[in-house]
Amino acid sequence: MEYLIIFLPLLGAFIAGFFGNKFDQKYSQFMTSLFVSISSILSIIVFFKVLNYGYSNNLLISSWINSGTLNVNWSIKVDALSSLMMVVVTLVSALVHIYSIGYMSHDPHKPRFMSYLSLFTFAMLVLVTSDNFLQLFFGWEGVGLCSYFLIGFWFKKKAANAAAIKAFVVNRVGDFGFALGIFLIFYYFGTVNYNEVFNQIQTLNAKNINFLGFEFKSIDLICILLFIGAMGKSAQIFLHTWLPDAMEGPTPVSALIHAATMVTAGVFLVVRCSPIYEYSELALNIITVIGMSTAFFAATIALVQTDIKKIIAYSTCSQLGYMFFATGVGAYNVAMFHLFTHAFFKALLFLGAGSVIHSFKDEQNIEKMGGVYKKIPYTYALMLVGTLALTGFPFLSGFYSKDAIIEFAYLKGNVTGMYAAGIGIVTAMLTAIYSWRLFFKTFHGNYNNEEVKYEKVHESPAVMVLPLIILGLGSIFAGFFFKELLIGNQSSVNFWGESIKFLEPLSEDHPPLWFILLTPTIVTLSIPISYYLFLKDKSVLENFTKTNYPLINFLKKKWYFDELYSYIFVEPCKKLGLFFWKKIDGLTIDRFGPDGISNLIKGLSIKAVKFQNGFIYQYAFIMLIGFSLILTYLIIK
Amino acid sequence: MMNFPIISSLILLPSIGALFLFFINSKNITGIKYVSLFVSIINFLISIYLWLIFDQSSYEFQFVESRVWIKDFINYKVGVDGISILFIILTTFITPLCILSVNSSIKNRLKEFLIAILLMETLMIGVFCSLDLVIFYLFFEGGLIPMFLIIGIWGGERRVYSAFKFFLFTLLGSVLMLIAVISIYWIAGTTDVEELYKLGIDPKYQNLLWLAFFSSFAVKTPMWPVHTWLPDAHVEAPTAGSVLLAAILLKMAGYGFIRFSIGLFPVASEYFVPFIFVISLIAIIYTSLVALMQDDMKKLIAYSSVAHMGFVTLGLFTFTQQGVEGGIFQMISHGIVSAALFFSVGVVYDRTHSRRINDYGGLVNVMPKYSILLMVFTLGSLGLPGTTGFIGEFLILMGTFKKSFLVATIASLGVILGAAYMLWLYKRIVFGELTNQKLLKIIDLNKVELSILTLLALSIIFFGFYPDPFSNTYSVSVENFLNEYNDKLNSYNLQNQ
Amino acid sequence: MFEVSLGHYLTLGAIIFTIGVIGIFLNRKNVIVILMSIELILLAVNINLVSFSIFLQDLSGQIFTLFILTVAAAEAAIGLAIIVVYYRNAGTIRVEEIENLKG
Amino acid sequence: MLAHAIFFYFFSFVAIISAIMVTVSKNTVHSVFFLILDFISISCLFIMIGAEFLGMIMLIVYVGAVAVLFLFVVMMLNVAQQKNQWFKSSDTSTHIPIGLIVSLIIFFELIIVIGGWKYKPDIIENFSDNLISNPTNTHTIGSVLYTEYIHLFQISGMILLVAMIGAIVLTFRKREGVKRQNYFSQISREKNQGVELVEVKSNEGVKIDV
Amino acid sequence: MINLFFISTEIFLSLSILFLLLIGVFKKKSESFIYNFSCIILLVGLAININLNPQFPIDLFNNSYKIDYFTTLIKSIILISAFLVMLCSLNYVKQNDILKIEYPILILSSILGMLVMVSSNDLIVFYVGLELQSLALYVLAAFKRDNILSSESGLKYFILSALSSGLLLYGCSLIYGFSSSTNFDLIYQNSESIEYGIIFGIVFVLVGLAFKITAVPFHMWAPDVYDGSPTSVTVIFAILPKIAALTVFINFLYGPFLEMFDQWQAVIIFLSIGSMVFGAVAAIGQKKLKRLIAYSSISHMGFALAGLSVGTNEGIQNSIIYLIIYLIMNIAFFCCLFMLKRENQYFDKVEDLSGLSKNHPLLSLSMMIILFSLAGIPPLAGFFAKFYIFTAVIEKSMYFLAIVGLLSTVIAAFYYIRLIKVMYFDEQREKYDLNHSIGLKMILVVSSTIILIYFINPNIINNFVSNITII
Repeated sequence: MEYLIIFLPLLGAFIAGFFGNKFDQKYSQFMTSLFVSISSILSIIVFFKVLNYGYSNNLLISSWINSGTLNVNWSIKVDALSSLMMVVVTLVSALVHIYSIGYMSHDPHKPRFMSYLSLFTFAMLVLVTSDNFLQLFFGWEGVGLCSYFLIGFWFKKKAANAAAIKAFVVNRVGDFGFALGIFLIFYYFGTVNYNEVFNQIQTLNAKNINFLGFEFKSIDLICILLFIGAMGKSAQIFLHTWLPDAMEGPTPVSALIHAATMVTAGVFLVVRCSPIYEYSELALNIITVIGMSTAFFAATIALVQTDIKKIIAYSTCSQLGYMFFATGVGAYNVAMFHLFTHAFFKALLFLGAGSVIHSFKDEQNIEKMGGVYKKIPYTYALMLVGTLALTGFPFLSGFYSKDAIIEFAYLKGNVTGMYAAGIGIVTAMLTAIYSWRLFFKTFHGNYNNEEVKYEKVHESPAVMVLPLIILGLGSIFAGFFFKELLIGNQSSVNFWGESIKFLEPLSEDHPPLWFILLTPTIVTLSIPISYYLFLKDKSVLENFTKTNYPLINFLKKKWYFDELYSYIFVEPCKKLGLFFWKKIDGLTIDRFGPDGISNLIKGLSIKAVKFQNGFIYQYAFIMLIGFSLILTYLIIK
Repeated sequence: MMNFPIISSLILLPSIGALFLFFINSKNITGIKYVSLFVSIINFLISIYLWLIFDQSSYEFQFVESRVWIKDFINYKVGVDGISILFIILTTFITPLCILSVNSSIKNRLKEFLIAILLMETLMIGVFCSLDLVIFYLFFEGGLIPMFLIIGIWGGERRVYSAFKFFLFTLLGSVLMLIAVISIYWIAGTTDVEELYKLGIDPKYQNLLWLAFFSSFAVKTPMWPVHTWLPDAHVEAPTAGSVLLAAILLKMAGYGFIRFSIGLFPVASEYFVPFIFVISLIAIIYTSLVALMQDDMKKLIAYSSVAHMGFVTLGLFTFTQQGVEGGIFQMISHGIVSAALFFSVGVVYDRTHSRRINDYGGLVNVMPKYSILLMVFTLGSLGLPGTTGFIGEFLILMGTFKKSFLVATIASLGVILGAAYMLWLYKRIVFGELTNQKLLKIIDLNKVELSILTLLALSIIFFGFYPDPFSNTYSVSVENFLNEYNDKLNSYNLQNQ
Repeated sequence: MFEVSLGHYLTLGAIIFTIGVIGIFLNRKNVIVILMSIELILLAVNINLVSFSIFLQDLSGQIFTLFILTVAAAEAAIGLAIIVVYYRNAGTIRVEEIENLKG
Repeated sequence: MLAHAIFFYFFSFVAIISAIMVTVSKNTVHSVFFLILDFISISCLFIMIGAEFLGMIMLIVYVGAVAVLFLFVVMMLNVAQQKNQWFKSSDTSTHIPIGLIVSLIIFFELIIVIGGWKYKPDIIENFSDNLISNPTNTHTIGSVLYTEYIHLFQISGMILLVAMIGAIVLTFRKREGVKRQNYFSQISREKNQGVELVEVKSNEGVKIDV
Repeated sequence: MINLFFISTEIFLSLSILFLLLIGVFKKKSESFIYNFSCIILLVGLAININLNPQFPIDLFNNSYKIDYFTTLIKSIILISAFLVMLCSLNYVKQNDILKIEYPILILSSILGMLVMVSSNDLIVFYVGLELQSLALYVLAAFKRDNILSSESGLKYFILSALSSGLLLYGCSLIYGFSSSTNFDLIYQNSESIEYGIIFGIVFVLVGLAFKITAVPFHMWAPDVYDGSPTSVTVIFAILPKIAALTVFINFLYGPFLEMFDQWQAVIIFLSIGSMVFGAVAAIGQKKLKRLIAYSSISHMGFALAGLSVGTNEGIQNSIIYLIIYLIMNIAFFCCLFMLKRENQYFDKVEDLSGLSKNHPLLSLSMMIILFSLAGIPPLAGFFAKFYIFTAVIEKSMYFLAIVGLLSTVIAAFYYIRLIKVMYFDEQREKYDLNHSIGLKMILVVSSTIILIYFINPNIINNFVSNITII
């Protein structure tokens, strides 16, 4: 069954990719959707097996890399964590597949698209079911690759290509840290297998390591390096720049990869490695700080963005920050819970946004929308659900997970925890504001689009709406139903079992009531405030913008990260490359090396030729000089 | 059957084929092609057979043939172990593909070209299985002649400069090796590699000898700063020439490092590790940056080869199981990947006669199959997991990490740059709008090209997922190799204490 | 001073040898003078050989001289013949003008 | 002994002076004459020292043959009067000072070396018998030349032959338009070859080969 | 009683010269006949020489003439290469109007001189042989007497050679004076202590010999004379006198002056390094093939001398191997030169090779093999020649010499491959004639094949030379 789950998408990808154009394009759409759906159903079955019978398994497929003590296998590891991820991945993926049938209906390269999607699903499944770091790394890069493909799917768009490369390369930067982390693990443990590593982890407690001139505790270093990988994949601050750009891809891609699944791989990694992280205070603190910074920072940017997808992308970024600081405070299961719920509502938001974009004939600027809630009611309703869920409106899924995070941060009790909780609350408010801004600007107010007539705006086809509905249901109920299972006190411990390790059990206390109520209140209050700001009286905002122009601009320019990186890394690299090529290779090595020597010898040769000037006395003269040199040498000797 | 000189026949067969070609009328193009293809495929089959009957559990040299060559001086001695056999297979695998590829790219003097290729094959196989330093040198240097001609006669515009640079650069590098070989004869009394392994070489000579060998291998590898011949040679050589150059010729040096530099001079190798690390790192970072800025496809790939070979030297000189195996694997992988990339460039070059990246763009619109395959190669080159490139690089870095964190970290940066320049290249060639009008009429791969590239792509992916056939072959040899290395080093250290 | 030893003869030989050598490249006049300088060198050799022969009481030096004389004569004949041939072709035998072959 | 010294110095002086003059005199004919003078003085020295045969042979061969040959060629080519430009010629002027220095170095080195000559009586005793047994220098030379050195004698014959062939092949040329005597054909001429009967057509005449 | 049997080669040759001369004088239009006949004479001489096969060294003429395995081998080499030279230059000689009866006779005389030189065990014999050889060569150089270049080359060769033999003689006189004998064996006995007089004598003699084998700085004549002489004579210059002179080097240095090895070794190394480097560097600037091959042979002689500077039997043997391979390559190279003719005009400029491979694939193929071999690229014969030399050199740890030598091969490779470039990469020109004599073709094919497949069994030459023991 596990084989089917994993390889059905691959098979679909393969068939669609290589034979998709041989048949009608619909077949490949249908087939891939079917395969992924089957695999999602199967994974739900597996999930229930795990849930009910505590099923866990580690299937060896084949050996992969063998080198000395390094033995890596292809394997399928099924436990609570991976089964949950499998469900998320396959379910969202299946829905996105189905959605894409409608969304991509006008695209000439449907089989290719479906193939990529399925391939991505496969890679993601390989990632989550790995039993060792290397296979994880394979999936890690595999999803990165598919992301690259899908972002650059519209290969004619320059921006899409650039974004694709950016995504890949920035991810590679993260992978660089990840790879170093794996090296370090291998260095200490001689293996990259999870179980073997986790079993030996305590042996590492006292060891220190000198890395790049700094003295680290080995375990801290491993954790930090792995986290760098996670940062790259999950678009945390400093390595986040690719995610907004990645919105150049088709919207289903954004939903699947850049919201629900791939970007959460980083969280998954940290959770998976909880047995390691538990021993590293420093790393957890760093994660917390990074996570909350991302959450806050992304939220601020989302406030001023006008591209509907970019707003959601920054929101994703921000939500991932939440997940990370959840892990940072040791609430791995809460992080997973938020991951789980987030998958639903964020996918919903993206797909909904896609639906909107679809309706507006590929318009993404929210300033050019508005007032269409009547024309596209389903989408409107579902977007509403998504927005509510995202903002953490009470009793929707986001509420449970996000509040839990903030609570656990609070409960952690230490400085970073408190700080994180504070930031979490502020960010929740910001989240609410930008979400409602998006919502209102898109659906309410005046119709602002000049290219598409109001009358032409139409609801998306059923094949697109249906997945939205499923996701909507998920967004509403997932939190409620799975709350106890995933983050409940006793049941969650039962469920997670070995897959998540808590060094000391999570606090079972509850924060004070005012704290529990604080977030929902803020969130709820923010709805009318937003309504006022964005619909009723825009002048307040305009004045604010005028007076605080630098701040707004700073946000609009996304904190100048892109410019900064371009200035620090990209341009110097290019300049350095050019310098090495032209100046060092060309003007130094070649000039003084081969060319220089050959010119020198040619010059000597010309001199030698001139020397041979044809005069007999010259020749005799040379003979005599040579002769006298030899004689003199012998005399002196 | 065991007495049958299978290795010699492997070496000789292409030459015999070349001789046979020599007597075919050069007008008979199909005949020429089929004969050469036939010969090279037979050779490939022989090598596969050799691989099958090769005893993987033994680290001894197998199928050893030894007969007197120069009386009282040098024996003709050939044989294979787990390391060299892979390179032989790589050679015999790439050569038929090269011959297949000449269809469209070589317009004149096809017969001579194929003769050169076949001779090249003989020499390359000879390099990988010779067990005597002089024999090795003979094959190693002999390769200059056909390669010089391949670049010079069938090359591009600046072929003369490039051919000369290639020839003189490599010749200059290897003369010192000749001196070292002869010196070894007088120091140790033999040039038989197996004997030398047993005898060992007096450590007081090792550093100089090592440097002499290094000078040759460094040029051939090529290592920074003696790499500048490679971009020129690659750029100007015809497709098959570039392929041979990148896929196999460069590997001769890497192989030489394992077999001779490290095998014969363990003390010196240990001594020079920092040096090797530094220039390997420079090669990786420096050439990656240079590759980033190239506007010529072949040059870019050539620079990337330098970077990849930088990884190889890095790995070999870690003296860890992972590093050395990674180095070997990386060489084989790079052999396949760079061959594939050069074939790919050749495909479009044949159609448009331009290697400038800016002349392309949007090829995916007209050449979808090509684009897919090129993607595979690009990914192989940037070391995506699931391709052969990953395994090599990863193992190397793993091995390096055991030796030095700093080195491994810096080298890993090269991986990032690798992704950057390869993807950028791919983007500029394949993606985007089709702006160049010339490209509109371009046709997708024909059957021959498709089969060559598909074969390469499949092997990249297959061995990327399942590298056991390779790793099983070399692992015992490498293990033994490292054990011997450590033994020698330890005994030396004991003596010094 | 008044004892004429072998050294005196050898010195004479050395002087004439040196003059002959100098004459070869000092001369720009014509090739025949170079030829004569060479004869001077041979003469110096003869002086050496004969005086050695006498002082060593050994005859082979004189025999050597005899053959040198023979060869010198033959050489002169051929040399002059070549000069004549060259003169016929070039119209000159000035040393400074014999430079058709160079480089 | 004194007479020996006087004669030695005299002839040496003459020889050196004339050797110098050979190289420096402006007129090539003069050079040749100085060369002859040089040969004469040296052969006098030879005779004085006891190598009378060689002295005489020098006179005969060098003065009688070689020098005359030189003279002949100089006259024939009419290259006698040509100016020396020792220190004037621009591009070659560096040769001369350096050359002089080099030659002097060689000379002094030779002097040093010659000064190292020592009489080694033990070696010489082995070889001196043939000089004692024969009365004259000529006689002695003759007695070994055709016995011990017969092969050299033969080879020098070959040398002279080559010189002869060489000189002939280089300089001898048949001139066009010169009537030569051909003894064989003249003697073996028959009557019927001597007379040719030609039918002469009217008003055309006969062309006669000259 | 002198056993004349052992000099039957020389006697036969002398008699043949006289006989041919008689035929030539009395028989009209006998040039071709004499030419061909002298080829046969060389072969017969070779047969006679091989037949001698002396088992032990034989001294003749009061120990002034020595016949042993070494000299016999060298004589055979001289005779066979003379035969090849004459055979391959036949057409050239015919078409350049230098086919006179004197031409083959002079060659034979020169060879006679070489044979005498090679066997000489006495300064006088050596000198006389040398002069016999040189005199004939003077004439041959100027043989195209109506050509100003030919006569100029004859003039230059004559004057410089006369100067060098003057120096050589002076050296002989010093050696004679300081060791009281002209006989090599006696000199060896008499010169126990190291005296400057003898060392100077050695240097003077070496100058004369170095001149003959064109070692730097006594090489200056070579490019001009090679260039100016008729090609058929150039090939003689490039091969025959060098064999003889190098043999004399060996006999002379390793015979009487073996004890002074330390003294003259430096001189040989100096000559060797100078030749290797200068020959390689100066050849790059050349535009004419004959000048180029002159510089190339200068460089090659540097390598041969390197073998002699070692002071071991192996060194000597390897020098001989070098010499043999060198002459095979050179004969083959000149064969190619002889084939560059169009309508009875011969071409010898580098640019005349342009695009040769298109019209004359086989010719250019063999030329390429020869050039790569000259450059010393494995696996061709030229590589082995150098390899042996360096083996000997490195045995005595003379690394500096080895490194300089090898670097100079790299420099030299530049101009060899430049020729290949011209042949293979450049635009083609008019076709050349194809009507070459069978002999020429045969020699070219056989020699380039030998060069190509020498590596299969390198023992062939080794077997001959391994019996040479000088020390």
